[in-house]
Amino acid sequence: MNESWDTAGPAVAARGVTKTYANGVRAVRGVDLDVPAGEIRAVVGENGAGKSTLMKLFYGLEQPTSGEILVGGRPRVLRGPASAIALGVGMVHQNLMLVPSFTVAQNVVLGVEPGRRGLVDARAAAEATARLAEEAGLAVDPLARIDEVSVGMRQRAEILKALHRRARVLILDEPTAVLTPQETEDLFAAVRRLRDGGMTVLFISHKLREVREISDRVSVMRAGALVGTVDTAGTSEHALAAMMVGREMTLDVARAPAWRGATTLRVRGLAHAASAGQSLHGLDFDVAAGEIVGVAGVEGNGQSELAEILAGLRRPGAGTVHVGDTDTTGLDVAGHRRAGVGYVPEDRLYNGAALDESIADNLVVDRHDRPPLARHGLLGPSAVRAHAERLIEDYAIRTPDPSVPVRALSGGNMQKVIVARELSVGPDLLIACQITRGVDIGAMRFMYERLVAARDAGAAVLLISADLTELLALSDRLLVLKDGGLVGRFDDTTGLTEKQVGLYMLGVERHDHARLTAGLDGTTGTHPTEPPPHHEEGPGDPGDPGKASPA
Amino acid sequence: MSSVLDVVLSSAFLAAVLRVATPYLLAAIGGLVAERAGISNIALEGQMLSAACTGALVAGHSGSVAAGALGGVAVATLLGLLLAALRLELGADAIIAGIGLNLLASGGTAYAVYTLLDDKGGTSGLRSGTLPTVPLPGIDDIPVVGDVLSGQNVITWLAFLATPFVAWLFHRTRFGFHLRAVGEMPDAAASVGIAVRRVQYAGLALSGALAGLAGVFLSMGYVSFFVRDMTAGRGFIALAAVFLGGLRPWGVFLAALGFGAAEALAVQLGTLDVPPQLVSTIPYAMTLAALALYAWRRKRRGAKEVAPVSL
Amino acid sequence: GGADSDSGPASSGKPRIKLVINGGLGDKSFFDSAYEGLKRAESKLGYELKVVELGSDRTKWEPGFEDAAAADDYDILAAGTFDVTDYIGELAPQYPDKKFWVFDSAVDYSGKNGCSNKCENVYSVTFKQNEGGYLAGFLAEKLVAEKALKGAESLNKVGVMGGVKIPVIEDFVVGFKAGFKAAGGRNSDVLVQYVGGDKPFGDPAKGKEISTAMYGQGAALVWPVAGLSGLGTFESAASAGRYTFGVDSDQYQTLTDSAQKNTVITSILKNVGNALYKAAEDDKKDAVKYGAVESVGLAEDAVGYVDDDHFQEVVPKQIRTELQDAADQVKSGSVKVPSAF
Amino acid sequence: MTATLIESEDRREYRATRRRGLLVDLSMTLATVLAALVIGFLVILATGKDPVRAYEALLTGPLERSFRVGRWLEDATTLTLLGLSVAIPFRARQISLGAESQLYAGALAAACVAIFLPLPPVAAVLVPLAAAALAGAGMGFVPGSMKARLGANEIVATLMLNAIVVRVYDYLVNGPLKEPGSSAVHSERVQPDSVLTPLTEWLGIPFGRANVGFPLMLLTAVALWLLLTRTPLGYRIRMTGSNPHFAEYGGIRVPRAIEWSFVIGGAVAGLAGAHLVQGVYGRLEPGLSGSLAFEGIVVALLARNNPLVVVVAGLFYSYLRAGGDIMEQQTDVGTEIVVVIQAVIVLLVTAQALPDLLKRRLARGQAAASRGPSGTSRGPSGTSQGKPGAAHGEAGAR
Ligand SMILES: Nc1ncnc2c1ncn2[C@@H]1O[C@H](COP(=O)(O)OP(=O)(O)OP(=O)(O)O)[C@@H](O)[C@H]1O
Ligand SMILES: Nc1ncnc2c1ncn2[C@@H]1O[C@H](COP(=O)(O)OP(=O)(O)OP(=O)(O)O)[C@@H](O)[C@H]1O
Ligand SMILES: [Mg+2]
Ligand SMILES: [Mg+2]
Repeated sequence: MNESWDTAGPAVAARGVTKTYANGVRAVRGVDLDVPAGEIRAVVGENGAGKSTLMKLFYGLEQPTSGEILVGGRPRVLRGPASAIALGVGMVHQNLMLVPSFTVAQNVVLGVEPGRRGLVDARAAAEATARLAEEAGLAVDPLARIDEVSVGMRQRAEILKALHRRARVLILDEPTAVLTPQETEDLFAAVRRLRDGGMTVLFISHKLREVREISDRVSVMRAGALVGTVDTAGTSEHALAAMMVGREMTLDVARAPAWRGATTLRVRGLAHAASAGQSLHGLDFDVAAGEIVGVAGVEGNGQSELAEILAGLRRPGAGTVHVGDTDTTGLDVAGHRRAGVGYVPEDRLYNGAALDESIADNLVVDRHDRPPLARHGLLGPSAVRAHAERLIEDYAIRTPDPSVPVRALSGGNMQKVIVARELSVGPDLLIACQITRGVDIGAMRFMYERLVAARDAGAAVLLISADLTELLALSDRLLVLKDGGLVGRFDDTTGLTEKQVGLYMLGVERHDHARLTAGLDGTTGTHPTEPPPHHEEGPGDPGDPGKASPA
Repeated sequence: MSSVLDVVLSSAFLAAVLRVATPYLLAAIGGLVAERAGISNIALEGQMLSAACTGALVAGHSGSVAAGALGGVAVATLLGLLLAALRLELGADAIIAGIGLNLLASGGTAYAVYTLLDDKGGTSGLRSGTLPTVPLPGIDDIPVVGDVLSGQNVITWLAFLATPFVAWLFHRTRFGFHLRAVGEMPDAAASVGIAVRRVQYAGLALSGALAGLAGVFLSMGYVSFFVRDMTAGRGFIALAAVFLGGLRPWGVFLAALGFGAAEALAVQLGTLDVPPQLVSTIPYAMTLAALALYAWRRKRRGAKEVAPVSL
Repeated sequence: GGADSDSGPASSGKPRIKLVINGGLGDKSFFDSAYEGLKRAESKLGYELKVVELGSDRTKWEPGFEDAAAADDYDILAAGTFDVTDYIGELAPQYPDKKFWVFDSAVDYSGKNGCSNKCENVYSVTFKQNEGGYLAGFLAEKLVAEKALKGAESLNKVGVMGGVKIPVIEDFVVGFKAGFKAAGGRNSDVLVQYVGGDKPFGDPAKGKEISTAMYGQGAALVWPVAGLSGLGTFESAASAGRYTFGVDSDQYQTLTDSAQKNTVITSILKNVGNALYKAAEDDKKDAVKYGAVESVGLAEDAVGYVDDDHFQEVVPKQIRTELQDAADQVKSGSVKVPSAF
Repeated sequence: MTATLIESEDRREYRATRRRGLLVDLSMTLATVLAALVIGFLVILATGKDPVRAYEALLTGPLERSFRVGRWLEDATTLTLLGLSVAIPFRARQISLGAESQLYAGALAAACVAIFLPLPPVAAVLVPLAAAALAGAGMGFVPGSMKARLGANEIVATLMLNAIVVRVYDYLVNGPLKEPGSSAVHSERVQPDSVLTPLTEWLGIPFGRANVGFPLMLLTAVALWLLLTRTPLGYRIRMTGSNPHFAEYGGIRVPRAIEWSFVIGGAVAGLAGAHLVQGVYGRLEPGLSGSLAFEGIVVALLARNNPLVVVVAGLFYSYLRAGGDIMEQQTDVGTEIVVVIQAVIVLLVTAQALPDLLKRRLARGQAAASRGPSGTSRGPSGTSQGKPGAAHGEAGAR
């Protein structure tokens, strides 16, 4: 299919490419980019820098307003994805492009189905998928429905889609944003294998560490323009970050030691039977005011279910949950919110925002029926607008007007809207899930600062993240979830390494029951009077028997 | 009570069910195809009506029943394409466009008949004939089965074949595969190079064609002439069947057949000494009850599925 | 729509009739018959005719009548069915120089509902369709009792298929039952069913299904009183090898398919057209009784049955004479046919 | 510093684009209506009739006499109420097609009270209205709670309820509620005190059946607009329609919001029924509302479910209905063609792509202009007259 490649030229290239969207947004400005065959090229930049747009130009989803796209060494006019696919370009989109009710195999072959005379040979599709998966080292279940498999498998299915079309250029738009560290590792291994087989890979990520790990060279974009391209080996995360934002920027957030107040969240014997997903059994833990408790775990081990129960979106099957003085066990979402629960959901597109409604409206969903917004049963539009203007200012949300629909915001700004809403009520308990997923380094830093500020203002924060680095950087204490139960508890995170936590996440090690419930009232093996053990143990010896309370 | 049972088990009743269900089946399956392609076809009624009218007019003037049927189906197909074009090219709301097309069909058919035949009522003055029935040699001697199956109109047979055909199309063919992808996730389909619009056009054409067959059955199978607005709301009942059937071919089949059976039953019970308006609510009341019951059971089952896991 | 403008009296000087139809032409019975009668008046008596169709959407009727009455393009405004009586009752006093004809129903001359001028300029004509129904029922029972229907000798039931259960249709049915009983039949042998639904008078497919069901229940003959839905009955009768009566107009003449034609034994006429033609004739002689209602039936020849070659061929002589006798009794008033009104 | 500069430029541009968008929307809507009328003109011409006279009747007819104006207002009242009644559930993204059943239920309730229950003067008007709203609300509650609580498809439920209620209504009007001793099929008249005062009486101009229902309808529209934009419930309905998962996450009880949207819609449709009974017919008649329920859906969708715009769309559509009838009466263009022309207008007016296309062209012309060398300071306002030729060329190139 892609016989017309000129092997001497670059695999893909842009020459003076500019793209202006119909609404006047100029997303890409005069970009010149050359990517030789067999290279893994990272493209980094802040949210909205134009990375995805540039990739869409290579994939034919958008057409340049001016300039030229080269694929396989020759200038091409890509009228649509079909022509890009024919030239050997494959793309894994930032927002996965899969048909939920189709199986993995069906999604992989969609558009180029095996079979004769207009028929689809389902068996051949499954076999081809399995074979490709085998070859590329991407584990998938060809016969599982997409809406029933993990995000990681969906991601792998997307890559298989490209491979099935014999792509020679593979564009990966933030493929790791939703992957667990292990899945990321596997993905990288597969990508390297593909590169060694001659594939050209364009890789976009906001995680500079990953960029350093996987890429051969890095191109940096800022405000639609290409700032420069550097050899990965000769650069550092700091240098990249500086290139992206035009100034020095790190993710290290100054964080004073936690000042723990009274217990805000009290979870006892929490169990939940999930019809799909992970069930929870027998969770006991506390989160105190003024601390950030991280929840680590391989994705899909019950974190989402836990968060949804604590937010009132699911009902626990057994056990009790108290927030402050309120027993929230049987309450609905509104009851939870009244009890002082804030919640940043993991999927901002699914339930974090109403995309077609204005920013202002999105900022009041939990308080639209209370003063100062609503008085005497009337919701004041000027109050809503003023409220939005204040939060837009406070949280540096980049938008021309509060009446802009959220859909028109960049990912980072969308996330800021949600965080602004959840933090601005001054929650007693904040459940923060994957708050930096898909946001750029500037926004990431911003979120970190806000979270710490909320903690210092007295909020109990339960931080759920797939990013261990983030957890270790922010958490005062850390819990580890595995198979819907707690397997680890670290009351001091200083000096704790990702590797150590990883052992618990994978189930190699686990704390005993006594250790997990130490200092919790109302659980077995506890002296209610004894203060929870702090600072006494080295994180390296989690099983230290001296720390466990006597039975 | 036993007399009702006698009625329900009689071969005449079963044959009537097949007959009455035919237009519902075809139009509902047509509606299903459009719905799965991502464009609601509210214009089923208008497509049926235009096909019924065209069929009778063409057959009457050409003397060929086949030409009439083809003409009818062709016009309905065009209306399907027109709906797609309004939606895809002009960005019209599918529901308004559908209602607009229904209006257009109602006015247009009346005008056509009036201009061509100088008759405001219909084409009963024109001899257009009916499509052939299918005798089943051998089977028609079998007591009940023969009476039910033999001598049904050829379109009734097509109606019953339409469901397996569409099920096959959806799940076995490349076109059906693309159609479902386009309806469910147009972006995903576009991103793998599927010509989304082309697929939707084709889907709507097929939808129109099926509705057209339903219309042709009315004027060239059920009876042998066209009467102004003779679809009498059948397109909307078919639409209800599309959703009642949960957007699945066999679900829609059962729903449409159910409507046919309920209406046939209401006809059979019509001579009872009950106000006729109340008797005629039977099919709809049954549907409503079935809808509630089905939803309730699904909900309860959903709850039950969760429960045992906790044990 | 008609071709004339809102201009004053016609230049031709011919009297102008405006037929306002709260429905549409093409019903093959009621309105078509009225139209036909006035059309005849136009060509034979020198009237000018204009037709306004208001359609079946009731929200458009009152404004339609108001507009029709306000336009100065008519001398006589004709309209039918009970639905229009209120409108005419309101409008007639407003336009005292105009004449109004109401057919198949009557305005309230007592002045309780509109008619503030006692409707002095309104002529109403109603039809004794129950007398037509009586003859149909009488004939039907005789035919089955005498086993005169070929291929249906063993059957003793008959059916009536109405459009909807409204008084005018009920009048036919009540008359039919009375006639059937008078001829010696049992009430339980008369099946009555209604088309109903969205288009009671325009759903021939459903009409056919209902007739088929009636034939299936052992009806030797089904009489459709349901406008275009009735066309389904003839198809059903043809394929079942059974019989029908026509209604309103001579349906033996209007049907084109010979198999269907031959199922029609006779047609029970309710000749709206004739009545209007007669009114037109009378109006030329100033003989129309304005300010009053006239009820016409068998005696006035506004209701009757078709006695043609086909009828004489199918129906035995003796039954024909009995039917004629029954008709004479009704005409003379010695038999009072019950009515639904 | 550049960031703030770009930001303020963005803000200006955003406002300008929005203003321009509104203007384009408005002018394009007018343009599509014109285009539709032109096509209608050609249709009439093609059928060999005189299109000028026909259009005179269509466009000026409804205003020619005060009675016709009354007919227009009265029709618009019912139609707009029906449009409003579906616009509310539509906002919660519930495809309710149940206006018909709700209208009939409302009409029955209003009639039963207004005919049989003796009441003092003012109450005699208000109680039937309230009864109608209540009955309509109840009729909306059935499919609403079936959808919200059980997940039963609302399209099926409302279509079935329509079929049932219309038949039951038919039975009642032909049977128990039929005026005794009358040969006509209708109920008795409502008591004189229950009649919605005709505008004729107020203004002294013969306005036919138009009555205080018209100003009441306007009030209803404003009330519903306030409800949607200025009340917590309206907010909940909007968010539920926009993203139910988000609404649930935010603490909104989604099933309840859905139910309310049906109940409110039902109440408004019930009022439409009361308007027909107490204002238009003065009694129950068979086939009360004609095809208005369906046309209400068209009106709501044309207005994008914005209550205030529904009024405009309702007035427009009713004008068309009235004009169409007059065209059929006064000229030799038949009803069939009138229906065809109405269909063409409906089809074209809903074509959204035309305004969007124009907006896109304007934006592109804009982008091209601001890219020019003088660039930064002038901003958007200088370029709004655009360069249609250039924009055209670009569009053609795509
Ligand atoms: N899909 C869209 N349609 C219309 N306008 C959009 C769209 N996406 C973004 N915009 C607008 O384009 C402008 C630039 O957004 P951009 O994503 O570049 O901001 P940013 O500062 O990079 O955000 P982030 O906080 O993610 O870094 C914003 O004003 C935004 O409102
Ligand atoms: N379809 C669109 N219409 C209008 N503007 C768009 C569209 N898609 C993107 N934009 C805008 O173009 C700019 C670049 O967007 P793009 O998606 O390329 O950013 P990105 O670098 O991929 O950001 P992120 O890191 O958040 O994914 C942003 O301002 C964005 O808002
Ligand atoms: Mg961004
Ligand atoms: Mg991106």
